[in-house]
Amino acid sequence: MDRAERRELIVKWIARQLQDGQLVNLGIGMPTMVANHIPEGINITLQSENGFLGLGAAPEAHEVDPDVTNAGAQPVTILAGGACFDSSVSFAIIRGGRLDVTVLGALEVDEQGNLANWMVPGKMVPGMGGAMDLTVGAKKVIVAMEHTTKKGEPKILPQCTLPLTAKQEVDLIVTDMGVIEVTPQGLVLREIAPGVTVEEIKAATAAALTIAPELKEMTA
Amino acid sequence: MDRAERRELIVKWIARQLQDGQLVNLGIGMPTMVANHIPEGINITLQSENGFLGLGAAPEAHEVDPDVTNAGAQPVTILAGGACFDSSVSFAIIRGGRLDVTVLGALEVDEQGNLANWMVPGKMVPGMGGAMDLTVGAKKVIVAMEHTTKKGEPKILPQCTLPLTAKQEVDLIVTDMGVIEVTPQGLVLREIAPGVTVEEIKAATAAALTIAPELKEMTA
Amino acid sequence: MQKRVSIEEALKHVRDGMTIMVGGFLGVGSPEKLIDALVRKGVKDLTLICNDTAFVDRGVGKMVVAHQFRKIIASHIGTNAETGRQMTAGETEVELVPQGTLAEKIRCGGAGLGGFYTPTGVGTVVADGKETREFNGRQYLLEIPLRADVALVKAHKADEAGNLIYRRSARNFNPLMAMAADLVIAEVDNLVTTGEIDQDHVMTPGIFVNHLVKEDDEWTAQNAAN
Amino acid sequence: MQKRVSIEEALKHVRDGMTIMVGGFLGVGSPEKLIDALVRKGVKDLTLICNDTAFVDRGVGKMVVAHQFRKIIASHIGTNAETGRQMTAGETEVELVPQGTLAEKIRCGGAGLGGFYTPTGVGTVVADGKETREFNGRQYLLEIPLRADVALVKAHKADEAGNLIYRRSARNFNPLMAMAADLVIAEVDNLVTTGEIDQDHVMTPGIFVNHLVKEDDEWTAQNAAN
Repeated sequence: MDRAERRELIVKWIARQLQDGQLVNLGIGMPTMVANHIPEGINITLQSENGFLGLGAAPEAHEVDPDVTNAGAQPVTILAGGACFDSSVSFAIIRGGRLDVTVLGALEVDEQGNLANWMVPGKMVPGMGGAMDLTVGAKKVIVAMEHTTKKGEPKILPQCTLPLTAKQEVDLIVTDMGVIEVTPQGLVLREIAPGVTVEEIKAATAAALTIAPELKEMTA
Repeated sequence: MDRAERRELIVKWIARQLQDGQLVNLGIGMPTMVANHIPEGINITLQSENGFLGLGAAPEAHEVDPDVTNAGAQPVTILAGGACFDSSVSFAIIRGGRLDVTVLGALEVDEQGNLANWMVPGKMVPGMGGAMDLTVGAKKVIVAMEHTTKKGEPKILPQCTLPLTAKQEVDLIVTDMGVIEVTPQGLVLREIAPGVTVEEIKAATAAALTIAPELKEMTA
Repeated sequence: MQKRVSIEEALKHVRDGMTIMVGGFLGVGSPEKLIDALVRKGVKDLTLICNDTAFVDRGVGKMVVAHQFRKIIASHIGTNAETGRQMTAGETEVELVPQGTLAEKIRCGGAGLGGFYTPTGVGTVVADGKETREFNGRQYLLEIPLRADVALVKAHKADEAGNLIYRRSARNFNPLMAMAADLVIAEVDNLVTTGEIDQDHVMTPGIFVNHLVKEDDEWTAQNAAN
Repeated sequence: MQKRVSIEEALKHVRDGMTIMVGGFLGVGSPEKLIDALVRKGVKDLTLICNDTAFVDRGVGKMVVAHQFRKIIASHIGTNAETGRQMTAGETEVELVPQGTLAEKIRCGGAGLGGFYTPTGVGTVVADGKETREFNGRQYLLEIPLRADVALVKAHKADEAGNLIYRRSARNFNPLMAMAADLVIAEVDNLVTTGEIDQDHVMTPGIFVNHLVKEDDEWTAQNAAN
């Protein structure tokens, strides 16, 4: 698989987990692509934390409305039945228990479900944006990322080394090598990507991985 | 003066204190009548704490709108340029420092500017409604009341005996006998009603009263 | 997901002992049809969170008369003599909360916050048993959030997705309560197709609303037949 | 009271060393004309409260490039490389605040509250130096309010009384900031006569807005002549 295919595996897999009627927030980057793969018959509502519900697809070039963008400043649309509000209401929704799922990228994630995705001291300090609120507020936190760094170093660690985004909030880690659940007993490998061996994923993971007895193949 | 005239003296005097551009909240009962006497050329905005700005006069019978009432459930109107909002915004306005003046009735008020106007234990417990927020939030708190109880007992005391609405928030006490300012040195009689002597107002007041050197006659 | 249901269907979720929030200010903006149906249903031992208890023949006041509350949390009960009588007689527990604090406690519950500090009530009986704390030389009370099992709200207009619009002073506590309950039932005057409400005009997003109720003889008859 | 004034007249109130809030999310809903005028005016040593620092050529990012801030309080600075450079070089102090916490701190300042407890940031560097407290078995951080000397907001429509309406995702922080500053200047796209905006559609009541600015050649020329 090339990089595009590996990313597609991740986002398609996540898209299939979403259930009818759920309220979902997708982070910038790869998580945004989840929206393109929601199965037929499943109606989810997407929130854009910059202030609306009912996030729709990108508009045609001639229909771009400068007042309608996602949280990454890209032109989008707002569906019929959507609603706009200010930022305090947007985060009241996020923290208030109504958000079923958030999908975010990660720099590091660890055995306790800790997440680091907002800064690398001395190198890159973009800020946390809404990520800390989303991670704490959503009922289910799914990390979508490539399994290792570009240099091939593990991103799934016994303990995060970077400043945390949130403590013990991650529920599921979905990568191009497999699907890992965060449990009180540590990380459990539930599904493995086609062509990847258990030894390979263990080698690419710094944290301890328990292999689920019913290990499945991860399909897009 | 009969009772109606005495009450009119109070509300007309208060109406003349209001300044152009001020935001004002008038309590239920006598304070509401202040709105009928705002001088020509003075534009104030009235807030209704049940959720709007731009409180207008009572409508004609055939124009009553059941969704437009004041905080006492009486039919009113909302002026052009007014705005409606929910109760949290209404009290954000009240506590947030934007309310210039509130005018409220009182059961008791004392030398420290303490106010009691929401319950008489064992007798009457209507509840505080918005009075505690209004008293704490407004820049200027004016008490509008008859000087004594119906039995002729003083309502201006060295110390309130009833449960307080707010501590040390009253700025001015306007009664049918005079105008009393609450100062760090205690109560100062600034104006005296026509036909009332200093001895009479002192006798009707349980708290100590300092007489302003430039004591004026209180005019409607 | 059809959000519109009959009143009876919607009120299945309200059971003895629950905590309910009911919108309205002295009855203005209260869901009168839902209240009447709850009186008929006879559900009891409820805890009520409402700005006030309205009047004996209006708003939640009708449920007070029917003795349906074990406890009432409100800012004002003076317009309903029956509430005061039940309180004095020890039949119903009444907790009085300043109106702005009540609104903020409900908002706090909806917003997933743990509590807030307000200057309202400092030095009064409202402060009894609460932490008083100074910030920048001013005293504040710690107040904690309120949530309910069910919120009953009244809207002027809704679309089929549950987006709500309130009108004039009938808005009051309704949008706050719609965000602070596990289940939200909205009684609406007008119901339109999804898409007919401009997204900027929505006051309560549809995701908060579980059931829409609009009494309408034709619709009720048709659905009763199913 | 004429609220509409020229940009220059409105910006007289913005002086060196002040704290300003500026609406917008990555520039969407930012008052670009006010920002351009502040760059021209050259006011400096400001503290900025804004969701983000947008882009080098858009929104408050232009003021970052012009070195007008002593301190920046924001949730995100990653889209403007100059902000990061100034932070790393020690030229500008940057305080990063989670977006929901930032919104709530501004609301708290506008609502006259003393502070609030949020679960966001517990166990992270955001918690450093802050009280952590448990309510119902969950940890929360104490966060305190933010206010500003001046708020610069952008509205889609205003009436002459200063009532504002925002549009789509351009609403974001604007209504919160309009309630949390001592002076509020609104840049508006459309200005209508008082009464033309339905009272239920107002998003920021006119009492919060001190000055309205709408660049319009005819009006500017006429008023410059006076």
